[in-house]
Amino acid sequence: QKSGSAAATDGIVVSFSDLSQPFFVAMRRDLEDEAQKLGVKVQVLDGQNNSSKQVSDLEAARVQGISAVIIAPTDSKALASATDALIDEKTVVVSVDRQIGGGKHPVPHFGANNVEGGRAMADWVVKTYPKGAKVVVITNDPGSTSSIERVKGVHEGLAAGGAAYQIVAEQTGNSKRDQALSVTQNVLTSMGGAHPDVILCLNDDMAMGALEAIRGAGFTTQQIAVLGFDAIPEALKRIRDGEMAASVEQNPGEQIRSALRAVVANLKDKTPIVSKSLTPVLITRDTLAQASRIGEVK
Amino acid sequence: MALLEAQDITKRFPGVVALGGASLRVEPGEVHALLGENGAGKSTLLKILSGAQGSDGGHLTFDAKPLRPDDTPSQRQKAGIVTIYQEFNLQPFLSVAENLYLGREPLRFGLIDHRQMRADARRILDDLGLSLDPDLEVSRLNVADQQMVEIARAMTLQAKLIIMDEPTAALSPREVDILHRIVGTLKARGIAVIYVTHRLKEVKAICDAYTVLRDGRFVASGQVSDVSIDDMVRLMIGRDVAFLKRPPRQVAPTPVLRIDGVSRRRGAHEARGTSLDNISFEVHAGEIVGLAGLVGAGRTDLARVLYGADRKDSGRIHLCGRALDIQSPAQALSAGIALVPEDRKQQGCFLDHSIRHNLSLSGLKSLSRPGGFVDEGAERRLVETFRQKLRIRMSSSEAAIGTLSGGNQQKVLLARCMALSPKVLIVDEPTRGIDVGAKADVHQVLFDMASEGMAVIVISSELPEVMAVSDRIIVFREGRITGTLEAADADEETLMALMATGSAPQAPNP
Amino acid sequence: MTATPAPAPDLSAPPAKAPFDTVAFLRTWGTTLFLLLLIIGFAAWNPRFLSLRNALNILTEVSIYGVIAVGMTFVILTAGVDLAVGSLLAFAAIAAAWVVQHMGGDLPQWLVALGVASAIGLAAGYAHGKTITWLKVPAFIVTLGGMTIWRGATLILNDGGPISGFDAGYRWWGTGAVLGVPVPVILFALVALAGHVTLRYTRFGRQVYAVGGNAEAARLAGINVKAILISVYVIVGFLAGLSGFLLSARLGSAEAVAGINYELRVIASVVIGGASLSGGAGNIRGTLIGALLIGVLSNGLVIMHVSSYFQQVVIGLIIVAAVAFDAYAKSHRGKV
Amino acid sequence: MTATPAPAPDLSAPPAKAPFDTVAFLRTWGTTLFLLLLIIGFAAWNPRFLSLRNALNILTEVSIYGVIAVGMTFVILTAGVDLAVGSLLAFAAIAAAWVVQHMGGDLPQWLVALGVASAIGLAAGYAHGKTITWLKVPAFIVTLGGMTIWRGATLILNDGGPISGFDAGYRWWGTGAVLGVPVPVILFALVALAGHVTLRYTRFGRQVYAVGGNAEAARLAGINVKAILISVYVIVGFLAGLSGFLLSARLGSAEAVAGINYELRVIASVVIGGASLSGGAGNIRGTLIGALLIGVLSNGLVIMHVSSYFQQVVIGLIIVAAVAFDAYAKSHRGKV
Ligand SMILES: Nc1ncnc2c1ncn2[C@@H]1O[C@H](COP(=O)(O)OP(=O)(O)OP(=O)(O)O)[C@@H](O)[C@H]1O
Ligand SMILES: Nc1ncnc2c1ncn2[C@@H]1O[C@H](COP(=O)(O)OP(=O)(O)OP(=O)(O)O)[C@@H](O)[C@H]1O
Ligand SMILES: [Mg+2]
Ligand SMILES: [Mg+2]
Repeated sequence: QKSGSAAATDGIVVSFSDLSQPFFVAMRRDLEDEAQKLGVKVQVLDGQNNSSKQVSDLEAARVQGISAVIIAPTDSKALASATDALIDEKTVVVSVDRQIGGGKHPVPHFGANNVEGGRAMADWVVKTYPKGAKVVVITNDPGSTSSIERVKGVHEGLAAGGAAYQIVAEQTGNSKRDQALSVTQNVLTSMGGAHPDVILCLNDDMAMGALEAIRGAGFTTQQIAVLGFDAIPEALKRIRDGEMAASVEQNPGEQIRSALRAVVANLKDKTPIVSKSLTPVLITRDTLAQASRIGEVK
Repeated sequence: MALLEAQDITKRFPGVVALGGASLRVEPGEVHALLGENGAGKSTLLKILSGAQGSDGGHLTFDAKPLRPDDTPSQRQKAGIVTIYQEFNLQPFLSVAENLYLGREPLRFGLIDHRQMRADARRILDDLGLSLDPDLEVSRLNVADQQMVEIARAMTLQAKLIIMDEPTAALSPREVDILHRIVGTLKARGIAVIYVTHRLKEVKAICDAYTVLRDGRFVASGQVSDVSIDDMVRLMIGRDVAFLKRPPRQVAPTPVLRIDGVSRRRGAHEARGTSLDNISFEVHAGEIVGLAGLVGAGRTDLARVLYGADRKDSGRIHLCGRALDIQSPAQALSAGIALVPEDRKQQGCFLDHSIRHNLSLSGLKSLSRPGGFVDEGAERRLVETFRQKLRIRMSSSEAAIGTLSGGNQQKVLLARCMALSPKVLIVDEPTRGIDVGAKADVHQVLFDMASEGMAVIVISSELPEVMAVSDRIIVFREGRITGTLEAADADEETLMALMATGSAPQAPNP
Repeated sequence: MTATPAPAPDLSAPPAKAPFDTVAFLRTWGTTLFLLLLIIGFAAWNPRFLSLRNALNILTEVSIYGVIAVGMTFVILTAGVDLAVGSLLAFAAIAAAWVVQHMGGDLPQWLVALGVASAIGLAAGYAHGKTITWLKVPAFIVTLGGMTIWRGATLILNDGGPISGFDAGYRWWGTGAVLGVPVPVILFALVALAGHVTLRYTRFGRQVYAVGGNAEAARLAGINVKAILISVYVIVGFLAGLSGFLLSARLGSAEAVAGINYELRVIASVVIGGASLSGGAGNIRGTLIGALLIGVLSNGLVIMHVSSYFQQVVIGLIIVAAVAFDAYAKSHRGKV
Repeated sequence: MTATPAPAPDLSAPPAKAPFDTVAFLRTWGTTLFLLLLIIGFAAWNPRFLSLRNALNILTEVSIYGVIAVGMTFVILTAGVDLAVGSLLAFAAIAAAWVVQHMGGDLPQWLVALGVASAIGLAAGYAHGKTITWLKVPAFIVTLGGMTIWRGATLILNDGGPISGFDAGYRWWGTGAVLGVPVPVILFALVALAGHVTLRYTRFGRQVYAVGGNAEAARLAGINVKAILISVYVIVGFLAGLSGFLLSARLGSAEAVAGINYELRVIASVVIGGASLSGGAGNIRGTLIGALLIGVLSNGLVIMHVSSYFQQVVIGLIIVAAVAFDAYAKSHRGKV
C-alpha cells in the first residue's frame, strides 16, 4: 500500500444490485483485482435485488463515514434520493451498469446500455436471416431492469427488421439455467416438428440451459442458433466450439475498473470524473478476441 | 310445559347411525339424568342441543319456541342453553380469568378491564370453593381443575338449561361434592340441568328424572325415585352386570416393583404437578395396588415419574430386584413398565388416526417383521381381540379414533397398554368415562392380568372402584403417603379422612 | 354417596410469588436481552452504530416490513400464515402509482395513492380470508396462490417496469420527518400501538387468540371463527397496502419487484418474537423485537464490513442463536 | 318406570362394508381427478402436450424437486417444515462439483459427486434436526437460518460463480436414460416408492405419523420423538443433496443460484397433495400428485403460449382451485 494516499482513499463503498447474478459476480472479481492493483480497500455491499435494502445499506455505510460510492443500482429511480443525500455530503458517487436518474445531482456513469445490447442481438438476427426468422426470447427475472431494457432493445431491433421477424414465444427463464432449460424445452414442444431459427437468451446462463434443451429435443445448433448476453467464459467457449452463435459483451470488468480508477484519482488529486459509455458488442466466433474474459476460457 | 322437548332426533355419521330417533323431555328446574352405555349417543344428542352439531332430523322445542336446526352455539347460548362438553373446550394459552369471560370481557372505556375481570373471576372461583389463581394459563392446569374452570364458565353465563356431559369423570370426591352443591343451587334458582354420568350413585343422589338411550334410540324415561340402580343398568345395557370384587389373590413373595424414597420438587413455574415427598412402597407380582387421593395429591405425578415421563429429584426404583434409571417412557416400556395416562385427549389419542394405529402403536416392535415392516395381519387380529374383550364399539378399525365416543376411546388406550403384557401396568383413571357394563369388563381384564403375574397400580378418584379392584390401597395427600390399607380394612370414611386430613377418623395414631 | 367429605383443606393455594423472579424475567425478555447484547456488541465495534442517525436509519428500514409484521402477528395468532404480503405490497404500490399517473385528478397525489393502496390491500385481504374460510383451502395455499397472482398482476399492470415521478407531498410520507422522527417510523409506531391495544385490550383481540389456541373451542364458546379469520387477513392485507405506499414514497418509485421475499422476513420477525406458528401464542412486543433484530443485524453487519456472502451466514447463525437463547431462558421454568 | 329394556344388541358384530362409495372415492382422488381434467384440457388445446417426449420432459423436470418433496412429506407429517432445501441443494451441488474439480482422484466423477452431495445433505439435515430438538428452536427458524447459511456458504465456496465441466459419466445421471426413461425419473420413482413403503408399511413410518399427530402422546406411547424428528430432517437433507447432484448432472453445471425458491414449490407439492402443515396427515401419493400438478401447469401454460406474466396469475388461480376442488369433495363426507 502506498503511504499517504491511504487516508484519502479510505471508505470506498461499492454497492451491487445482486451479487448472486454471474454478471455482477464477475464485475466484483474485477473490482477486487483492480482495487489490489491500485492499493485501495473497498467495501462491497449486496443489494440482493432489493432497492429498499440497497438504500438502507448505503445509509448504514454513510454512517461510518465514507468518501466514495460506486453503485450498480437495482432500479435507476429508486436510488436517486439516497445518492442525492450522499452528494450533498460531498461524497463522490458514480454509477456502473445502469444510470441513476431522477435526482437533483447528475451522477457520472460507467456502463453499457442494456437497450443497445438487446438491439445488437436483434441486429445479428436481421443480418443473419435476411429473409426473416422465427425468434424465441428467454427473459431474465420478470420485472428486473435488465430484463425490461434488453427486451426493449430486442423488440426495437426486430421491428426495424420488418414483419418477417416474428417472436414466436417470449417466456421467462428467471435468469436461471435450469428454468431456461425447461422453458425452452416446453417452447420447442409447443412448436411440434417445427423449430425456431433463433433463441435469444437475455443472459448466458440461460443460453446454456437453452443449449441443453435443444440437444435434448434432438435439434442441432445449426438448426437453432442460440445467443446469450454477458459473454461469460463458458459462453465464449461454446462460441469458440461453434455451439453458440454469439453473446453480447458489456464488459463489466472494464466498467467497474474504470469507475474505480476514476474514483481513486478523484479522491487523490481531485481529478474530475468523466462518464464513460461502453458500446455493447456482439461477440461471435470471428470476434472472440474482443471478449474481455477470453483469457479465462480453458 | 316442558322446558326442552327433543323429538325423534336422528344423526348419521359415515358408517354409523349415532342417533336413530332419540327423544328427551326436560321440565323446568329439574335435574335430568341422561343415561346410556358408551356410544349410546348421549354426547351426540347434547351437541345437537347445544348447536355444536347439526342434526339430520327431528324437532327441538325450547322454552315453548321451536329451535332452528342450524343455530350456532352462540345462538343457543343466547337462548339460554349452556353446555359443559365431555371433551374440554378451553383456550390453552389464555388464563383462567380470560377463559371464564371469553367474548364477554368487562369493558371500561371500550377496552377490556383486566383488573375487573380478574376480580370477577376470583369471586366466581371463590364462590365455587376453588382457590385457583385466575392468572394461570389453562394449559398448565390439571384435568380436574380444567373441568372446574369449565363449570365455573358455565356459571357465569345466563342459563335456563345447563348441560353437563360427564362432569365428574375427572373429579375426586371433594370436587364432586362441590359440583353437587352447585347443581343444588342451580336447581333452587329454577335452572334445569341435563346431567350425564356413568357413576349411577350420583344419579340417585342428585337427579330428579332420567332418560335412557340405547343405540341412539330412546328407551325409557321416568322419575329417579321410581327406579333402583340395578334397574337403570338393565335399561342401559339390557342385562344384569355383576359387580366384580377382587378375587382372593395369590401374591408372589418377591416384589416386582420397589419404590424407595422417591421425591420430586415442583418447579416454580410448573402450575401442574405436585411435589412428591419420600414415597416408598412395593408392588408384588399378581397384586393390584390402588392409589387413592384428592385431586393434586400426587398420584399422577408418581405415575409419570415411574414411567419416565417426568424426572425425579431423588430416590430409587427397582424392578425385579434391579435398580432402574429410567429417563423416558420409551425406556420404561422396554423395561416393562406401561402407563395409561389420565388425559386421553392430550396425552393418549391421535385423534385423526385410525383405531388400529392408535391401538397398536406402543407394541409395534413385537408386531414387526425384520426390517421394521408391520405385520398388519397380526395387528388386525390384536385389534379384534380387544374389541371383543373390552366391547369396543366401532364401525371399523380403520375409522379415526376421534369418531369414537369418549368411553370407547378410553378402552382403546387401555388396550394399547394391555397388549404389551408389561411387568408393571399403571393405569391412571382407567375407567374415566366408561359405562358400568364396560367397567366390569375392564376390571375383569385387570384381574386376569394380575393373575398372570403382572403388578398393577390403579389410580382412581372413584373410591368404590379403588375399593373394588385393589388388594391394597395406598392413600396420598399433598405428595405424601398418609396410609396403607388392606382392601378388607378399607371403608370410605377412613379413606376420605386419610385423603383429606392425613389421619384416620378415630385418630389413634397409626 | 355415603362418604361425607371432611372440610376441604386448601389444597390448591397458588404458590407464593417471589419478589423478583429472574426466571420470569428471562422468559419474557430473553430475545430483548439478546437484541441488547447484539446492539452493545455492534456499538463496541463501531461507536457510530449508536448514532442517532443510524438508529433512525434502522428504524426507517424496519418500519416498512414492521408494519406488515404487526398484521402478520394477527394472522399467525390464528394459526394462519400469509405468504402474499410481499406481492400484495408491490401490487398496491404500483396500482396506486398507476392511478396517480393516469387518473390523478385534483386530489393530492399522496391521498389518492394512500387510498388506492389501502383499498387494494383491504380487498385482497378480504379475498384471501373469504377463500380460506368459505372454500376451506388452507391459508398456506391461498396466500401462496395470492403471492403469484398479485406478482403477476403487478407485472402486467405496467408491463414489468417501475413507475416513478411522485411529487414532494407523496415523497414526504417516505422521506419526511416530524420533529426529527421519520414519517414511516411514526406510522409504524402508531400501527404497532394500535395492534398492541387491539390484541391486549379488546374483545376482538382476545377472540383472535382464542381462534388460534383452539378453534373448535372458540366456536363452541360462541365466537364467529370465520369472521375473525377473515378480519385478520383483511388487517394484514391493509397493512401490506400501507407498506407498499410507504415503500414507494421512500424510494420515489413503485417497482414490480418490490417486496420479494418480504413474507419470509415478516414471518421471521413474528416467530423470532416468540409467536407459535401453531397459533394462540405471541404478541406485538415480541414482533417488534423480532423485526428490530433483523434490522439491527443487517445494518450492523454492513457497518462491521462483513463481506456480503458471509453476512448471510452470520445472519442465519445469529437468528438461530437468538431464538435458541430465548428457548434456553424459557426452558428453565421448571428448574429454579 | 315406563319402559322395559330391549334385548342387548350385538355390539361385537363387525359392520358390513358398502360396495362402492363415491364420496370415499372423491375424498381420496379429488386432486388426482383435478389433475386429470387439467391434462385433458391441455391436451385438447394442443395434442403435442400428450406426446411421450413432453411427458418425459415434465417428469424429468418434476423429478428434481419431487425427490425433495418426498422427504418434505416426512417433515411436514411431523408438523415441521424445512425452508433450507433449496439452499442445501445448491450447496451440496457446488461442494460436490468443487471436490470433483479440485480433489478428484481415480474414482469416477459421478461417484465422488454423489458421495459428497449425499454426505453434505445428511450432515446438514442432522445439524438442522439436532438444533431443533436439542436447542428447542422452532423448525421454521432453524431452517430459515439454514436457508441463508447454506446459500451464503454456496456463494463463498466458489466466490459466487458456477462450476461446470463434468464428464459424460456424471452427466448421464441427469441426461441419460434407461429403456427410454430418463435417469432422474427412475431415481425419483425409486425414492417415491421407498418413501411410500416406509410411511405405509414400517414401524418408523407409523412413528412419523404419531409424532406429527400428537407429539406428547407419542412420547408417552414410548416413541423416541427426538430421534424421529432428527431422522426426518436427515431424510429431507439427504434428498436435497441427491437432488442437487441430479440438477447439476442435468445442467452440466453447479450454480450458486440453483434451487432458489424450491422450498416453496416443494412445500406446495406436499400441501396440495393433502398434507396438513399441522402434522399427522398426508402421504406420498398425494405429494406426487401435488408435484405433478405444479409440473404440468408450468409446462402446459408455456405450451399454450400464455405470456409469462399471465402464467403467474393462472398458476396461482389453478393451484387454489385444485385444493378448493379437493376440499369440496372432502367436505361431503358428512352428508352422504
Ligand atoms: N364425529 C363423528 N364421526 C363419526 N362417528 C361419530 C362421531 N361422533 C360420534 N360418533 C359415533 O356416534 C356414536 C355415539 O357417540 P356419542 O359420543 O354420542 O356416545 P356417548 O353416548 O356420549 O358415549 P360415552 O358414554 O362413551 O361418552 C358412537 O358410535 C360414535 O362412534
Ligand atoms: N410434567 C407434567 N406435564 C404435564 N402434566 C403433568 C405433569 N405433572 C403432572 N401433570 C398433571 O398434573 C395433574 C396433577 O397431578 P398430581 O399428581 O398433582 O395429582 P393427582 O394425585 O394425580 O390428582 P388427580 O389424578 O386426582 O388429578 C395431573 O393431571 C397430571 O396429568
Ligand atoms: Mg359421551
Ligand atoms: Mg391424576
